[in-house]
Amino acid sequence: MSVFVIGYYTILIAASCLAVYFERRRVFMLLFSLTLVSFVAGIIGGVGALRTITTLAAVLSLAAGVSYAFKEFLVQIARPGLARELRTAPLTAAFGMFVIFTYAIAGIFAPWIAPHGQAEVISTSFAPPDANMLLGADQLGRDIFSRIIYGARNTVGLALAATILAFVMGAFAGLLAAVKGGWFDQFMGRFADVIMSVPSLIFALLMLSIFGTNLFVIVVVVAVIYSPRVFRLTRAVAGNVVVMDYIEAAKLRGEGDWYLIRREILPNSTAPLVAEFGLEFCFVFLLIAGLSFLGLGIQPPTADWGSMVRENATLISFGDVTPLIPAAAIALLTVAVNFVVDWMLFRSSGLKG
Amino acid sequence: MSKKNQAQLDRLADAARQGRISRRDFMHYSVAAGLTATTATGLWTTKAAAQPKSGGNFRWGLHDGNTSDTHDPGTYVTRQNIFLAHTHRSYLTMIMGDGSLGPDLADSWEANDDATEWTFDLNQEAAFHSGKPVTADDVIASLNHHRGDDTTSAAKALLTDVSDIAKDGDHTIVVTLSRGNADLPWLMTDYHFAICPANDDGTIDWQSGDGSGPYKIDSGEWGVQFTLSRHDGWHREGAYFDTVEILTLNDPNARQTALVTGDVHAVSLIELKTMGLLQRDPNLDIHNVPSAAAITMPMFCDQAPFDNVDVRNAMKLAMNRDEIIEKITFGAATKANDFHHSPAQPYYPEGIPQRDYDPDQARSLLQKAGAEGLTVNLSAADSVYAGAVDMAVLYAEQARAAGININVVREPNDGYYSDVWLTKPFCLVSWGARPTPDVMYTLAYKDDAAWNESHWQNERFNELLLQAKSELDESLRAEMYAEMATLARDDGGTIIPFFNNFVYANRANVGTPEELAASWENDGARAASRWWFTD
Amino acid sequence: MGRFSDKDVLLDIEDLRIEGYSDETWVPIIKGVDLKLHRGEVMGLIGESGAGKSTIGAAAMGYARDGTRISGGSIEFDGMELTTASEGERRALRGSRIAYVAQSAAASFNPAHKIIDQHTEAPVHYRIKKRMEAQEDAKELYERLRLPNPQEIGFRYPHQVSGGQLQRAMTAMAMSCRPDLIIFDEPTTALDVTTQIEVLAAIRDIVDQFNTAAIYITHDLAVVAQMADTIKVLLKGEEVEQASTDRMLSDPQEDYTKSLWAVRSFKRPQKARPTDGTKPIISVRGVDASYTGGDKVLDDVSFDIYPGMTVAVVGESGSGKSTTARVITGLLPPSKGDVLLNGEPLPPKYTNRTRDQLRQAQMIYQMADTALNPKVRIREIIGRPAQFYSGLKGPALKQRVDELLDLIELEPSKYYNRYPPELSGGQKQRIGIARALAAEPDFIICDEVTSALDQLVAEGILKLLDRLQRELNLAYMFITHDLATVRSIADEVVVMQNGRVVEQGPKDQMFTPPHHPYTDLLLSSVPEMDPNWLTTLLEERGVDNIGEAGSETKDGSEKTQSA
Amino acid sequence: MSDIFKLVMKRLGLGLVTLLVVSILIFFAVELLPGDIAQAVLGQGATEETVATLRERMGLNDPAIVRYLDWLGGAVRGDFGVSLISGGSVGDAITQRFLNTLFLATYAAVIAVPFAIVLGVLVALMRDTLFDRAANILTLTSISSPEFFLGYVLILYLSVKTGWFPAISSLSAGMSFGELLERTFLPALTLVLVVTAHMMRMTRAAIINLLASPYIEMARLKGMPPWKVIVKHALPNAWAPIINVVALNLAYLITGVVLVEVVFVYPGIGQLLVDAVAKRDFPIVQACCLIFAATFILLNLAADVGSILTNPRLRHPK
Repeated sequence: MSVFVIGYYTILIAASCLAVYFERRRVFMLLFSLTLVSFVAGIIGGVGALRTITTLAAVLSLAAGVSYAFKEFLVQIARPGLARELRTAPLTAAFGMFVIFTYAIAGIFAPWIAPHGQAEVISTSFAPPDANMLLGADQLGRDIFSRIIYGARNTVGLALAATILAFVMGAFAGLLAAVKGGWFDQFMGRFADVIMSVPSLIFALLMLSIFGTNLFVIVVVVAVIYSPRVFRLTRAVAGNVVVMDYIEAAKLRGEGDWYLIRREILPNSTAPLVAEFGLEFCFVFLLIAGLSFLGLGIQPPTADWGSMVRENATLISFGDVTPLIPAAAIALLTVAVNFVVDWMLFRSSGLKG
Repeated sequence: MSKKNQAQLDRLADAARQGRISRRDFMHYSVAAGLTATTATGLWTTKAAAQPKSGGNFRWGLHDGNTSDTHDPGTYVTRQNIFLAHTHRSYLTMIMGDGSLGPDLADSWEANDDATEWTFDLNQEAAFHSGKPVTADDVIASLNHHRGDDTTSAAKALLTDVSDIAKDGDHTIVVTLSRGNADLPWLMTDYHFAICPANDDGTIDWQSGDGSGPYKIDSGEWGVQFTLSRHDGWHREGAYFDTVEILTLNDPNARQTALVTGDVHAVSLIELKTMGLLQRDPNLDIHNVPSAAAITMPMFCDQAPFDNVDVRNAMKLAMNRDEIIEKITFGAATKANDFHHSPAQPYYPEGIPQRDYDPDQARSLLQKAGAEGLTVNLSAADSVYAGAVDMAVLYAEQARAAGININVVREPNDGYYSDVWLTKPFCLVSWGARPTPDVMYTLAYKDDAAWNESHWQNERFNELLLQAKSELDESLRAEMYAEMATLARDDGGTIIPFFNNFVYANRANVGTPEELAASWENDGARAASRWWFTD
Repeated sequence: MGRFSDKDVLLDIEDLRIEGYSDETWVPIIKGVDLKLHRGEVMGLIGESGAGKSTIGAAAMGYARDGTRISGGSIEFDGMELTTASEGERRALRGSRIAYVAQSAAASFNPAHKIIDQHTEAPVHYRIKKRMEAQEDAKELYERLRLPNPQEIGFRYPHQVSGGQLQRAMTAMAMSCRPDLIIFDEPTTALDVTTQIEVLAAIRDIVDQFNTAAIYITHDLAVVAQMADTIKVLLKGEEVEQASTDRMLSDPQEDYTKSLWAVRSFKRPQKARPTDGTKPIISVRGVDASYTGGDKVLDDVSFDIYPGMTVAVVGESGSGKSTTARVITGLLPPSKGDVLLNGEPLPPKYTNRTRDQLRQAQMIYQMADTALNPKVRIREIIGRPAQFYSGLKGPALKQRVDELLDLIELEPSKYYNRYPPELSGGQKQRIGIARALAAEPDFIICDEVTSALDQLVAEGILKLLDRLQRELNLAYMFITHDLATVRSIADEVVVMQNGRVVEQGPKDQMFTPPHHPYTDLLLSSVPEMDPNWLTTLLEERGVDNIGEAGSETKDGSEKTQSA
Repeated sequence: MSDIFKLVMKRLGLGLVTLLVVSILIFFAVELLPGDIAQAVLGQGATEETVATLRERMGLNDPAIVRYLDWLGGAVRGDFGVSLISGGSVGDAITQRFLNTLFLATYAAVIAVPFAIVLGVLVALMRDTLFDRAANILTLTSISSPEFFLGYVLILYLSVKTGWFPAISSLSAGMSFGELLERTFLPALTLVLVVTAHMMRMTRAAIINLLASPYIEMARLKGMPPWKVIVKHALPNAWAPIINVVALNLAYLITGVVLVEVVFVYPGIGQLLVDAVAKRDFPIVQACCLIFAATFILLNLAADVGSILTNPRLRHPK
């Protein structure tokens, strides 16, 4: 029994007792079940397993602490109305916002943050990490850390542009279809069906092969692929709004379609649309990563997480984590966005279950 | 030699026999133990190298296959096509492990004096998998498949000089050429010229997939997998495996994982960047074999600034080939010397001094040409070669030391060969392996060749090219090729940084001959018939 | 009080405090209420929305709705303290000893299961009866509750049964375990008057038969007067007063209670049609209408509305009142007949009408929640029509909005920049009125404008409308199902049934016999403040001749919750 | 029931129109692809003459409209033409691949669908507990991870490190069913991870959405225990959204698995399609796209019919 093991159990059990003393039922349950799990894990996995648990717990509590601090920070700097809403955010959402914030900073200030250029060859291939290169070098001797920072700008920027375009197109068509109704609505619905019935990756593949893989084409193609989904959602949301009496009142006043869309329907459709924006952003992001993976996305030497995974995927078999870092960066951002979206959906549905 | 060393050598030999160490390792350790390289080689052959033995199911993962591939030899293009063809079909001749030309369907061949008429005697034993013997008719039909006005064969150009193919009995054919060509037997190894059974109307039946190769196809699906079993009574030595499975594994990671986990026994390509890591795996043997495929950088010799030979040579001197090979190919390449003749091809001229990175000399040559501060555009695209753009950028960086400004122009991948190659004055090109220097030079360096990519005109070179083509005396021919190489090196308009190596791997329990044919990956695409299991 | 002795106390709630979670804090909803209920006693809980009636009802079952919690006091049911009992113990009471009848049976029956399966669920779950026994019992209860076809009706799905019948089936379901206590949570509020009456009769009957104690929650005094032995009046989570029904009706003590009683007293002098040959401002001429592909919903509807007059259009749900309004506004072009505005025919579709035509006919909606865009500020809601029709801008527009806010008795500076969700129901309805007024119309359609409001608030709206009519000489088409409202505000009445006008004329004529039989039914079904009204009515007409049986509504369809 | 039949007929009709539009779209998209199919077939050895000959032989010299109408004429009769490159019948080329795809999709669906629904019900029951939170975070993570990433991680741990399952899923004739299941386990597991999360979350959301319904409160006030409230009262009313998301995911399992096929070298229809696009083999591209579109349309239709069948209001009209 090492000092570590003894200390480990002492702290756990003491904390459990404290929880009982202060009648924190959930805290106690959590701590004590962790103690029990540790017994089992310790027997099976030895001290190593306990250390893993400790590390995980430390990472989790660090993340929770950072999220909490970040939430308080936001609450402090936000307007009073916004601050009140922010205070309702669960830790996961705060964590999500923190991650998004970090990515945004990394993306916007990439050239200043990244120690090296994204295409700059500064070392030998696969040089191990050192003081100069936090994560080591890639197959050409470029700094992986810098490339990941730039990747935030390129990949996220691209996905953001595509999502915004998809939303502008889809939402506008959806609102118009809801207001106009009749054959226009039917036609747009069918048209959306056609696009949706061709699998997105295949559609992108065809279009990118036709128009070439430059950034503009990627943005437009991805936007076209995802706009039907936005269209459908907007149509459904707006469909619920157009039956409201205030729309009827505005129609009877003789207002034009554009006024109806802009002033009456849009303000009442934003909540679900914003939530959908988050989700779509994730899908777009994953699609672009998938395209890069197939070699059809952003072209080298521009750093992009999808192609970074692909370029280094063969290293996985050797237990090298290099390719997992950009993939984890993708996953982390989408998780973060989803956390925030979850919270927003929860709020907009008014569900207190 | 001490006793201790002797014991150590015995252990090494044992290990080698059991396939625990590779030949390279054996050599390495033996030399370390105090033997000369020659002795070690001899020892390897006599003591260590295991005798091939039969049996087993050989799973073979290929890196380049398509679902739309077919059995039509005229449209062979992927590794899947080519490797399968070398496994289930036969050719007239084949390239041996030592690089020499050996017999396949043809037992022997000879030419008339000016090499305009070649006679091939066919092996009497050879038969198709259907049981039908291989006859002159089959060979003629198979070659004619690539001739004529309405052929769609990609190999048509190779046979333009052939004026007639006739049979002389059931097992002899006579090929008549309009111009002498001493290399015709070498040409017959081209992967398109697989022999298929003839139909009555003189066409061939390629659809059935029948052939006379070492293995016959049991079942298969293009782009996925072929299952083959040994063709009993194959007309040549080898074919040790009972069955062979050829899998198309295009994804590099899948291919590598399959090899590492033992799901396949050999793969046709490993990713260069993981070569070092794979070499550490004791269960794997990695082969790094020079090939005749090359990367070239043609400069238009009839266009300023490349119309000045000093500028051309300055450009050649401004390249640090070693760094490029190390960074771009991870060492999986053979340094080239600005003439398009690979050590993997016959008649390779030894002893021509290697041109190395010399920015100072390059600078002085530019001065001489009055072209200091030269600025040129170099076109490249990654579809040419993985890392082509990186390579161009690296070269630009190196050339800066010689006072040359190279702007790297990234061209679109699609349509590179129609819009950039032969159009832009300085670009990056990738060439597949050609069997002989003659084919290569004729294709891309002859003054009137359609693909003379550097617009190079050199009278002496063209004269030698024609002479060598029909010269049957091998030593004379080799001299001529040496002179041509020097001309291309010192006057030509093409920078050739390197010949890319074939880098492939197999499980350590697969026995391979000492020398591996360099015409294709995996022992000239003939791993199925030349390799064996050691356990 | 003498009927019940203290020994028989079934439910004893003392100093009950309940809090609700909103805006991050727990705010008190029930602020210390006592309640004592004896076996067999029916207590009416009455109060306006937000009084906490339903919350107390649920608390009596030891149940706190999501987002609420019981924070203090005690609830003792038959000797068992519910606030400290475990969830399992409390749950075991529900359905077996305390049952619940919800407001909307249509929403409270699970649409996925047959009625009888839901009925037998509790008895089978508590192992009180076997499934087959429970089914037999259900059929018997259906019979007692006078459901048509009691043998088969249980085997239908909820949506196949009308609202009044469902409400009775739910009462039967509550009875399935013969509980000691039933909580009735506004069981007839969502029903038409003619349907309400039979449900009331059935409930009273069955509670009497089994001598079940009950808490009857409602906002309708006349209804509770029929049902309860004792009445407790609540206001904002606190008790106002409690007394036996007779005493409460005849001699209320508190001012608030008195004000509730006084609601019905507002009455406006009746006006007659102008005789100087003025054209009617709106004239509906022989209109037929139907929704796409459906049956005819309006059949030869004709009536006139003269300037400055109020015409009430009454009828039950499905009678075509609102459809008539849609035809007038042009949302539903008639298939036959036409609508005249000041003698000029209006284009049938609103899109073809001129701006001025649209301006002259405005509309006020029933649900102020859906009638006002929640994301638009008050100043724009009211200002937009003024801007749109009169082209007002800048200070002129602001002045007009202030004027309008003054007209509807809301302080302009306070409400100018607010959003609708920040207002109360009555205030929202006032904004709706201001929006209609902003167009400077001559004619306003008021579609059930008071039915979603508490009585005191509704009263205020009616008075406001009356004042505006006098000041601005407006004509109203007043759509309602509430005859009390008709009585207080109308000049003329149009009675509709099944898309037809069955009777029309000046109000005084309509409220004096002889009536058309349907008008008669409507009038007689409105509960009155007399505790013996229901008993008398049943004696007069016989149990089988009330409600749906008495009316001839096409499908007896219920008024469903529209939110 | 006749209403459902009418609806099915109407939707099938609309589906056919959609298919037609898709086929036109795809045809002209392929038409617009840069590069020449004959050139692509011949590769580096192409000469002008051979290219011209091959074009002639493939019938590429007819105007596009004529070729499209030719193809359409055949397709209407069930003949989808021959591959431009291999010359083999498109039907033959696609059938086996499509069966493979269906097999993998079924394999994944059989695991994922019941698993997702049961898990969804469980987390709905235990909402706001630690278990729910953990499930939420895990499912979000699996939704958010690129498929190829999941695939590689699985390969690393279940194949390279432990050697439990083969890393590549090549199929060969004569494999036993057990072998087949073992060979395709990793791709199936990847797909399960991808789709389970989505379906589970939707099941949970659909159930929780209903918990505010009066009839749920009624069930609670009848004294029903929580699991019974969820399973008996909420779930039957939540089928429509659940069926919809299941259908969507089934469609995805068939049409969206190109990446998984690439990672595991699984001979499915997605790989075939990607190859065909690269080679500009129009008949194959067209047939694959139509199969995908038809799958999507049929599954959507099935979802709608399923929603109707589980809705007593529509099943038992008044």
